[in-house]
Amino acid sequence: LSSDTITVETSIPFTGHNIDPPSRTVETSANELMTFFKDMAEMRRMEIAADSLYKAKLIRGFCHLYDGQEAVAIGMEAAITKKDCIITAYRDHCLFLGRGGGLYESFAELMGRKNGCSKGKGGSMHFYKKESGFYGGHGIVGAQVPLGIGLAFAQKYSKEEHVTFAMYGDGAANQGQLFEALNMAALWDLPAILVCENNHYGMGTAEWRAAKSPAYYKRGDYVPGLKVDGMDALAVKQACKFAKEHALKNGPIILEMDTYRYHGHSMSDPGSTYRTRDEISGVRQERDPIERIRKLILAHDIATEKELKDIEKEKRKVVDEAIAKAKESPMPDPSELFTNVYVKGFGVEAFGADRKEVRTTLP
Amino acid sequence: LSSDTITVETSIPFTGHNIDPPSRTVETSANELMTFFKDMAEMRRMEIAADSLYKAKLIRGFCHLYDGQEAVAIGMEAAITKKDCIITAYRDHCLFLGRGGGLYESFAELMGRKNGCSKGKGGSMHFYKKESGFYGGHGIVGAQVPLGIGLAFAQKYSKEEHVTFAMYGDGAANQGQLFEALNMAALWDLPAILVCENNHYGMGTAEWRAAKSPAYYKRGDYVPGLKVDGMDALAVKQACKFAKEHALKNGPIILEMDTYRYHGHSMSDPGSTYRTRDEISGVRQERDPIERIRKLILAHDIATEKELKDIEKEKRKVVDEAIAKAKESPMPDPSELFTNVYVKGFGVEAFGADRKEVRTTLP
Amino acid sequence: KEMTVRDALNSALDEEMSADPKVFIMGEEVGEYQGAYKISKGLLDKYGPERVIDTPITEAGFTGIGVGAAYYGLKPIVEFMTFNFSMQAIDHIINSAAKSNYMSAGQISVPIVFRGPNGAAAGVGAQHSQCYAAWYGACPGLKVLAPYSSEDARGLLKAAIRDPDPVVFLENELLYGESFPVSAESLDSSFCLPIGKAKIEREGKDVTITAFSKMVGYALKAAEILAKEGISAEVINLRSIRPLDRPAINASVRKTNRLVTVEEGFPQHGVGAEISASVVEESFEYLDAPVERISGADVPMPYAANLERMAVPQVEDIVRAAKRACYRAAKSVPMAATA
Amino acid sequence: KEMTVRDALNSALDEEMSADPKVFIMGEEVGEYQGAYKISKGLLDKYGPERVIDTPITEAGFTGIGVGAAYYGLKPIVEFMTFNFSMQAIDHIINSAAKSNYMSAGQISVPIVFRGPNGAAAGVGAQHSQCYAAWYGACPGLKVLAPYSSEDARGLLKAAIRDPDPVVFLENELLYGESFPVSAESLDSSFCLPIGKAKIEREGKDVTITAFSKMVGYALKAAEILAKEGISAEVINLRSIRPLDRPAINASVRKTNRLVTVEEGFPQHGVGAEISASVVEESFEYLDAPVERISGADVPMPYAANLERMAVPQVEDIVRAAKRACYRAAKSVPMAATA
Ligand SMILES: Cc1ncc(C[n+]2csc(CCOP(=O)(O)OP(=O)(O)O)c2C)c(N)n1
Ligand SMILES: Cc1ncc(C[n+]2csc(CCOP(=O)(O)OP(=O)(O)O)c2C)c(N)n1
Ligand SMILES: [Mg+2]
Ligand SMILES: [Mg+2]
Repeated sequence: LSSDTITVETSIPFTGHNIDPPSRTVETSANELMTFFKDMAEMRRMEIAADSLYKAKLIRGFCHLYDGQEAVAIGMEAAITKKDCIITAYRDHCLFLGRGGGLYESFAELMGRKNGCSKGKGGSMHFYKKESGFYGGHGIVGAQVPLGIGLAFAQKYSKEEHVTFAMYGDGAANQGQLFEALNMAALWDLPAILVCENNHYGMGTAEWRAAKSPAYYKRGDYVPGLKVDGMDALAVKQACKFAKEHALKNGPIILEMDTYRYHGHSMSDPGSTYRTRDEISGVRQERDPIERIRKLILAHDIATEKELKDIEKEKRKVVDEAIAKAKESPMPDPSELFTNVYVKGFGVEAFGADRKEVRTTLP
Repeated sequence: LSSDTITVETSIPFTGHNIDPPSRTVETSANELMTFFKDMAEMRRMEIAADSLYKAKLIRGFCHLYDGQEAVAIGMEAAITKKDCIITAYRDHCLFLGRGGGLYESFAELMGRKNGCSKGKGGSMHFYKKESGFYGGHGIVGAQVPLGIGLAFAQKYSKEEHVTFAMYGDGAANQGQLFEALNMAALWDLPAILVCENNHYGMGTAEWRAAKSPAYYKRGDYVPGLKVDGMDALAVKQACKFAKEHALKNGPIILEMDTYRYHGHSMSDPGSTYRTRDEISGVRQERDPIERIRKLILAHDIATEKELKDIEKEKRKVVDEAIAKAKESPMPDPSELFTNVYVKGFGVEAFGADRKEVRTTLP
Repeated sequence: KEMTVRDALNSALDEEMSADPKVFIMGEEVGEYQGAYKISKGLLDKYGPERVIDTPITEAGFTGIGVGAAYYGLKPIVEFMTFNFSMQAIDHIINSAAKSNYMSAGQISVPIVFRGPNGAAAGVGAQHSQCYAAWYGACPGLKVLAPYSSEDARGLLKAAIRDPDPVVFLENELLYGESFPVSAESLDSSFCLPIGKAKIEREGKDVTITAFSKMVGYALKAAEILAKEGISAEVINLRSIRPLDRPAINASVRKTNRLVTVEEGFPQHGVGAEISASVVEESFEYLDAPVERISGADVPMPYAANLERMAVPQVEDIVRAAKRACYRAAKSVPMAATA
Repeated sequence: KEMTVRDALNSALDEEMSADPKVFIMGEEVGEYQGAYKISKGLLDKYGPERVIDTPITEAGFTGIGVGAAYYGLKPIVEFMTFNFSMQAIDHIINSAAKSNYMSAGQISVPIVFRGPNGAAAGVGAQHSQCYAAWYGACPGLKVLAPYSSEDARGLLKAAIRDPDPVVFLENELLYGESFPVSAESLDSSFCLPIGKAKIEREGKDVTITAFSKMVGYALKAAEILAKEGISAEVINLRSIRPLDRPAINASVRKTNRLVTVEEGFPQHGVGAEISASVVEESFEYLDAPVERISGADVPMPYAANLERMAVPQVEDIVRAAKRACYRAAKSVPMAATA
């Protein structure tokens, strides 16, 4: 495969707020497009499989799927390095994959097994991969934004030329802590990029019912923003590259990614009471992020339809294999109940539900 | 005194954000100007006296004085009725007076006496006068803004044509809960007027050190705003009248009142380490809200210098009398320790510090 | 007749909204979505968007708005999707709601209900599983209720809405779908349960077990098992965490001379600690054995099913503790089983 | 040599910032204003605005930023002007800081200190007087420290900053200006006190008094008065609320057979409740009298001086409770005074 430059126009122009938007012309390559396709296919397949595992009761509790939004994860990764940080909310599986996380450890975590990326202790909402700059996986709406700005603070404090991408939903975009943290990011010129993944619903609430101004790229007011087609991985890449440069020089910027989640909010939400089936299928047909890349690959004769289908089959296989292997992973050892409460437990006693029966010395 | 219309220009024009500002031409009358003068003189005197009482250790804890900002309270009251609500932070003495609260009950409260407006249980930061629409007196920075928007919610819910003025400082203006509540106020068209009393410092922090964008009248983003000379009671009146009309028809609006506090933040702050003495005396000489009204009165031959001085003397006297009387007010009865914890205490037992010694049945 | 806790709560909301136009409900997804857990189902249709208000995901903001509306004299019901999210708004619950009547010497009362599921659900991990009973129960000015059965749910929620003070109403997601028998009386729209009173769910003479919310069911199961082994356990459903019904608890312990406290929350400074201390204060001489505390394990909630099970009390924990309380004591217990 | 608590805290901050470039301090007025209570005096000059950071009045935001910086590996010290304001940020303290190491199975540690004055000051009313020891102390994942003396302040703060876990550090405004004798050893920059260990401030044999923060001073005064009446009180300065030094407390009670707990916070679900329950669990047979709890009154803090005095423990409350514990018991007490 070639790394020669291919030049592509983004689906639509960027819209800027307090900033001149970058050009619609994006550089890519056969190599990159194929990687996008493979990675997104894997993500898509992973989420479909998680859906089945949930229905088979192998995944418990909350489980929020990312299918439909893959281009955001993919395009962002194409623009940055693993020294840049990413932090997100509970819809975190694919961002973990994007950072180099594996399918096996993902499924093991989803099923609460010992070999999960959080040893089964975190679950669906709490994936992390610190060594490649992924800081979770957070369950409280909005909280990850100040946390991400804190990562950016630390990057600047450490005099590193890296940035942090703090991801949040359209629902989270109304959270006050976001405005508080953004003010500080702007005051202190922190290299923070706020990425609003606008999938147009916060649970069952359409954006306009939750926000007087659903123009999220403008909600930073005095902070510049950019509206991006979040279904177009190349547009996302372009925007993230632009934003990273901006953030290192000038401090925070908001990227609103116009995207869509195909699944319901979480597994308990059929996702069909507050939006029409037509709306969903319309997006699938016209804006699907994988299909867009497929078309580009075909248009540029990089691969054949058959080859792409084979890749998808292959991804189905690796996902199934990962699941099979994850199912073999044992439950965490009962002693893990008391590990990681502290880094340094000072050997004090900790108690189980019946303290006269279960007590242990904290490591 | 005459109630005939006098027409005056405000000191400077209003600046609007997402709204056409009202005219600089304000209607007033001899009557009103004299009332402004008297009321502000009383407020000023009250705060000076509180300063002395604090130094004499008759007032304890936190005590935040309002001198310098009187025009905001006065101008606002001139534009609204007691069916409109006001809620503010801890700097609340003069707003209480403005709502018809008395000097005696104020000083009694400041000294923690039984006849205080909160029976001595609230203290300086917790004055209320519900029957004329004053809802306190709140100690947590920012909290009063959602609370005030809640009052506006209740007014609209009750189908009353009244509005709420929620007052907050430039420091508080960065609080996230303000943005959260403002979004809801805008979504639901609540008759809420956010009044930012910008005295340019939040404790020892100059506005620009706390806010990337200290243009507080613009901070509502999609909510209109107006910048007002908060040292000009007539400008404040004009703005509040305008805002009330707007809020009843169109929902929330922000008024930024450019004002100044002469005292330190609270009695423990000399108020001179983070700003120059020149700055303070400059404001006193050029923008003092009482002096402005004095000049207007003299210019329109409504009263003589001597008459105004006599009023000030008189105010000094009524303040001193109120203090003398308040000093006679006894401490609250010890039984008050346990009253008002609940409206309905169900006769359950409540405990003092030593529960075997002090326990009582809650009313 | 049987009724689920969900229907009990829903009917209580419906009746109180119908009885008093000042009552309204606000929170995330309470309207068009019919409630994240369907507790407010049908209310939007019946009472309209002025009284059933979908909010953005901004707990600090809408809780403050609710409290402000209560200052004015309305009777808001603020739903937290779960009580974990109430931490974003806790300053308003404590400083704006609980303390206002006191600070204003009675001028500003705050008739508001904060409600939603509290504590552990299933498989939702550390950030979504905390029990707030002890925290809120610590604060004077608040009343804190925790229903177990459908009658509790109806009677306590209706009482909470009518109460002139701020009430924190702690539900349990795992109970929503459970059915309980309900009396005819409890279905009457005038039905209310008294705030501050515990209920003896099962009488017994050998050991007292206190519990609230879901743990009442566990305590009752434990009592059944204990009965088979000849131990007669008295199960107290606290219903009210604050005011805590110390008289009822002490009366029971003075009869049984033994006490096991059960709760799902963290152990330290928990409801069990308070009950233990209160009983020691009032009924020390009556205690024939140390008070036994059963509680959540002293760890954040793990996701894995096996660890999660260990992190919350199980029926066997209660049985074991009750036996310990009985066997250790001087009083003879009819039947001996190996602990 | 003597040192005020203020200087002790200030020197601890200074030394740890000088020793580790990853340590920084942020909060309202910590820089140019030199700290609302001057605890950070001189640090801005010495370490510059990159490491001494004045924040806007946005606790949720800056606490989240601090926690995020700790995720990355920095060692932030977040000052709350008072802990009352930490309620605006409590979700970050609990959900973002305390639980992350657990949820990530050790990947995301959170070496951060949250500090500031806690509990009642003088005349500041209901919203500015709450004690958060019991709340934070309930949460696994947090460590919670409460110094009394200048040595405590230095040794515990330095330990907290060096600790790899999130520490809630509860100071007391009324102690800032108090002077205490300090040993040469405690002035060394290597000085640290162990987290999780209580200190016997005064040995005694008739009754154990536990206290923390300002109340340790009251307990010591009470012990002096009691000594004059022939009662030998052992005073335990808890120092650490979580981990709570149950072994030290139990050892003392096993010696004295009597216990009085003292705290300024609200009584229900308080530190005293936990200590009472823990002692009942571990040392029931050793108790010769019911545990006595002295605490803040069960009311919001009133402003009026006379009511305020009644709302917090006084030395005479402790003396009275200790006497009750002693006279009521079987063990004979040398001297009898009328209670
Ligand atoms: C503070 C808080 N409130 C409520 C919730 C429950 N909740 C979880 S996700 C969610 C919707 C969030 O929507 P959005 O921010 O648009 O993100 P999306 O799920 O669409 O990715 C809600 C209400 C929560 N986790 N935290
Ligand atoms: C949440 C919170 N944080 C901190 C404080 C301490 N505090 C009280 S007033 C104040 C400054 C507020 O400044 P501003 O909003 O400008 O109002 P002003 O005092 O100037 O009227 C601070 C930091 C508080 N009361 N509440
Ligand atoms: Mg969304
Ligand atoms: Mg100010």
